[in-house]
Amino acid sequence: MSMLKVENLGITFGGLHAVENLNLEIEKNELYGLIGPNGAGKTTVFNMLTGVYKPTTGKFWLDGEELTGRSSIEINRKGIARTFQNIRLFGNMTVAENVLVGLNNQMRYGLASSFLRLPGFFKEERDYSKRADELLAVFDLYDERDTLASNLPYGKQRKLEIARALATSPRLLLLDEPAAGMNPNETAELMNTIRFVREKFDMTILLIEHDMRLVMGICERVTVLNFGTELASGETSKALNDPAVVKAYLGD
Amino acid sequence: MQMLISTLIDGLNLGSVYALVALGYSMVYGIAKMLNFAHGDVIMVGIYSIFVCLNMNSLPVPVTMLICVAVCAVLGFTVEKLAYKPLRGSPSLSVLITAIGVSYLLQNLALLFFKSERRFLQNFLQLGSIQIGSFELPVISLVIWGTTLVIMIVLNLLIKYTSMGRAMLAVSEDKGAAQLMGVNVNRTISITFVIGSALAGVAAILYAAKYQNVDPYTGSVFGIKAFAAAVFGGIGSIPGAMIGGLSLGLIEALTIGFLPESLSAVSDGIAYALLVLMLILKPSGLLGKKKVEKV
Amino acid sequence: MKKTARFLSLMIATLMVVLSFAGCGAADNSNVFVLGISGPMTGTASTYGNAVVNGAQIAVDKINAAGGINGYKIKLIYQDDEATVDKAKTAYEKLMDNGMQVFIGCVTSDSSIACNDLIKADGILQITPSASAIEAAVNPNSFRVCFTDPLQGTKMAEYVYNTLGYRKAAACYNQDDSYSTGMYDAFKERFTELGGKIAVEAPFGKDTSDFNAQITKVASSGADFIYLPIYAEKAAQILITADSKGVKLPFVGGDGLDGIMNYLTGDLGKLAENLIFLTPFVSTDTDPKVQAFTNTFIEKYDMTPDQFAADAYDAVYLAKLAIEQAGITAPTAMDNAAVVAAMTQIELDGLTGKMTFDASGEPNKDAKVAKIINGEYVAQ
Amino acid sequence: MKSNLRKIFASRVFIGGAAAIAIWGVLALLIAAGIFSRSMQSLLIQICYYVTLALSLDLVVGYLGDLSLGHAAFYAVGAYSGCAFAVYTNLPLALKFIGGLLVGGICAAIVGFLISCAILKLRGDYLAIVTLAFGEFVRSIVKIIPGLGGTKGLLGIPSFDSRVVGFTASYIVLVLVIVAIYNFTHSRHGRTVTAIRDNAIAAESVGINIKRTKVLVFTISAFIAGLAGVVSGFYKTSITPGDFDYNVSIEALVMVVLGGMGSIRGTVIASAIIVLLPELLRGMDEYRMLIYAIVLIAMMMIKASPKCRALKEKLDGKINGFRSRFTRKRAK
Repeated sequence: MSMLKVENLGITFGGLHAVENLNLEIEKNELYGLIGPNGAGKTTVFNMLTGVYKPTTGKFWLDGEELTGRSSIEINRKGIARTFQNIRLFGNMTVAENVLVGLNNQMRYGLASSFLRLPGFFKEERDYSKRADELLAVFDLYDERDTLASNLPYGKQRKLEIARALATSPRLLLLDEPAAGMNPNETAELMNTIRFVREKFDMTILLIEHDMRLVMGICERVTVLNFGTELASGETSKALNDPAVVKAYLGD
Repeated sequence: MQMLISTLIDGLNLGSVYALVALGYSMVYGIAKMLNFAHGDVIMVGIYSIFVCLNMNSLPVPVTMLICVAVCAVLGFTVEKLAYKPLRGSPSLSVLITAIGVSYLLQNLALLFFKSERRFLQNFLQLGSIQIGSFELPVISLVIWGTTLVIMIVLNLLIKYTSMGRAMLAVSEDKGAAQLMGVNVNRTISITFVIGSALAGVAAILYAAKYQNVDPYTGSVFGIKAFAAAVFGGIGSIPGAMIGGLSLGLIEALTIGFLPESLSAVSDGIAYALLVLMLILKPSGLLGKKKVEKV
Repeated sequence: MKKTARFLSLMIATLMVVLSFAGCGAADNSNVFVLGISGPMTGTASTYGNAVVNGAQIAVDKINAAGGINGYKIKLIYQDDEATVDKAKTAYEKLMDNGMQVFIGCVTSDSSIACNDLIKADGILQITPSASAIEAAVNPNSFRVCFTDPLQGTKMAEYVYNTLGYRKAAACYNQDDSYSTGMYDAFKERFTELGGKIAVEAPFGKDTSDFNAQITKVASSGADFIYLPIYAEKAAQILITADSKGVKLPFVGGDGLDGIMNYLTGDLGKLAENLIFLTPFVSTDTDPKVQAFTNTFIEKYDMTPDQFAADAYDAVYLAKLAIEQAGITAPTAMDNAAVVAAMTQIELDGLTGKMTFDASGEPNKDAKVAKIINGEYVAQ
Repeated sequence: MKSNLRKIFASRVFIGGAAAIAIWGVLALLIAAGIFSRSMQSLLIQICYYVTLALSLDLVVGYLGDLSLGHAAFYAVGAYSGCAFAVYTNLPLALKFIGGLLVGGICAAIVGFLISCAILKLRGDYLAIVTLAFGEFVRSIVKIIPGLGGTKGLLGIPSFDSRVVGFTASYIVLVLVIVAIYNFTHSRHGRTVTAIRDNAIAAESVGINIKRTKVLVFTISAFIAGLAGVVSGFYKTSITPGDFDYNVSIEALVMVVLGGMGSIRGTVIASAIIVLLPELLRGMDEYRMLIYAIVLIAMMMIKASPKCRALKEKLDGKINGFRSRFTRKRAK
């Protein structure tokens, strides 16, 4: 059974079909790419998969459990985490706190413990800040753990977003243009990080990307979208050489 | 029956003033996407300017009216330049707090200059009233009616058929995109404030003619209710402001006229209760558009 | 953290100590009798506070010019209470810090009520010029110059029923103001007791700026007259509205209407014609005391004095009489109990009439009814 | 490591506690010895409840990032319900005070809970205007509830005879509130609140329930505002609907904004300054309100100007350097 199954997913905004009839099957531990020109509806797909938008048609399942139309919160708890195209960090909180927010739903101590600093508070805070530190170390952010997130350089902000998403212990990670705004060096480093994340956390990753080098470098399979419909899908090199795809990218 | 009709007329008259003030709120909110808390206080300053002009005696009434509109427009322009413009792009919380600060500033400046006593103005328009059947209808009410309607139509035309109006629409949809399309966003917002404040000036003239009094809090008290009316009708919508204003006027008049006396103590809270209810049930108001946040 | 905490506590402590010493730096008051006023000097109600200070100042100047009390001058100090309860308590404490011996205040009822406990504990003589709620002068050491709200309502009900012969009343009152509701409740009770009828009530609130619906309600009720137990500024708005709607019923009110001519200036003055109200003070009274006071006031402050100023003037004179009656020879020999006791033994022929006091603290004086004729107050 | 951590927290608690007791000791001594003038003594109590009120607003404005212009409503509900309890029950004074605090806090919290449930969908401007309207509405409703004294207000509220006791009681409430807010904001619950303020969409994407958190913050904030109301009532001995108008909400907002929004320390200092302002600016009473207005505008300008932002970051850097020295110890 595939990890994520998407069937006939579609959404309309005011009569306009933003995404139509999308089908996807992503296997466990796979690195899957969702690519396409600007305005092809890639981020809209992410928004549907994370419950920000409710799809008008179609359904999707995670490990066989249908999640169509659930709220963002529920979907996250079921195991889908994401990053954003325009970075959305908690800018006035420290790097460590950003990750701790991601860990929040695993923490158990109640309001009374918060207010009265009962023993549970100390135990959990200690355990989870250790886990946060471990996660940060993976992304090479440990030294900045007490920096305000908004003060991080751009590349590190992207990494922090991934770390925060991972902190929610997802099964499926959605990365929205992780390499946007990065120079080639940073992109190469990012590729390594993504691969490493997949190995270390046994993660399934679906990513949106413009940078073809990155896509070709790490994605096993891709789906190409144009004007909300699927142009091609399959193994990366094959799909990218599909005539329809070439036409869409290069024009006639 | 007679009383019901009289009360309805009272309500519509009051409502038309609310509508006029609400138009100003709604227009600025619709385009600049900010709640100009100080709109009511600009009106208050306008009324004081009429008060000062009237006390100088020698000025002809039309000049007084022009001065009032000019004072308001300049004030609106200045406030926008000095207080709101530096905050473009700041979180809405900051902008809102600044607007409250400006409102408070104008009130307290007025308090310093004119003291807290209510000042009464001479009946400078001398319009009198006309007799319709057994009802006496002040002519000023008809003038307010007419003005509100005319302003509403002119604003609609302005926005639909002039390049400035289209620029305003573009800015209201998406500031960044408008900028990219070559619209001067800052200038457009400034113009919006000038027009909005000139509207406040017109409202000031009509308020002064109808009620003949002003104190430093006139603007904020009346302004908050008018704002409630604008929200009720759907802020950002010009016909919404009209409908909201008239509804609020009618509801207030009917409450005063027909609510049992034991409940009269809450009549002042009616506008507020209505506003709370409306926003809870239909957050975008009667004719408002729903805002979708982009992800 | 440690450093900051230490620094912070140090800073706060220093600040407070400095402030407290600043507070202690009161002047040497051994050669003057200190009278204190607390009232709103800023904010919405500042008119009343300033009128009281101005009126009292004229009395103090006059007394000092004539040699003071037993040869000692009076010093007038005042504090702003913004007509809010917590500030009123601080203002009173501040006056006590500065050596106040007789309290001329508070100007407004709510503030005065909030200070009741403190005033009782201090035992000093309180003469409030204008706090008219019953509860504002309940302490044994509290006295007031003005009438209470209910008393005014009752007196007006009697005057209207007996003298003017009206039988059906309509009332416009301010439901946010206990002065207004207090007066109206008593009026209603007495008027119906006498056999009159309340045709309609049209209350409004502090945020009301449009009175059309109220006037419509009143006009269609068939009432003989409209009772306005409210302050002049709201009354002026109501008169303008009534005029624009062609309502010609007679208007009758309480002492709050005094001063309406300050609002209705120029052509607007004709709207107040035939207005009847109860007032302890008529600035155009031919009494030479009143004339002298009015002239000085206009000269000094460029406005006509209202009853607040006159009440304050009388309060200062009452304090002087009480101190003299109690045989206090010097400010340092001040004896609060004796001065308070002396209040029931004195009689003042003041701007607001001849008055004496009993232990209740309420003045025994006649209410005057005034009518505005040709823009002048005429005593009825 | 465990004992190390305990020690650090213990020492922080120790420092805080010691500072709180020391400040109390000094102030109480100064009051008892009569060194503080009477007006200063009364101002101290006012500082206690104004700080409490401002802190409650800071939770909503500073931490949650929503503007409430109707905090006077919660303040009023707390004051009226708590003081009515004290007036209409026959208990020893201490129990009246404690019971009043509980009743006032809980009633305010219930109102805060209900109103926040109702206005969940609203954000920004709309939220501000609804809270404002709600505040005015509560003020007019209070007038018609029997037993609360109508326009004249609720009179005869018991009060502490001794100034030292009165101050101490108000001070204890304040310290407890500060501790509670500090603990809350430095817990996982507090983190979710600031996360929502910084980026609501991202917060939702990591599974944070925005609605529930908002209701929680409003409820806690209303509870604390209610406590402030009760303390104020016990000091004032009479409360009227007029004590709870729009201006009170604005005054609290000025305190929060001047304190830097989202800073307990800042709010405490700013509130104390605002209460003492008439003392600090003797003879400038007329300009006080003007100063409030200028504070609001200026603080927002400073926040928005790049130069000042740079300065703030530099300062934050210093504080963080300090903090990391502290936390590195923890990581060992």
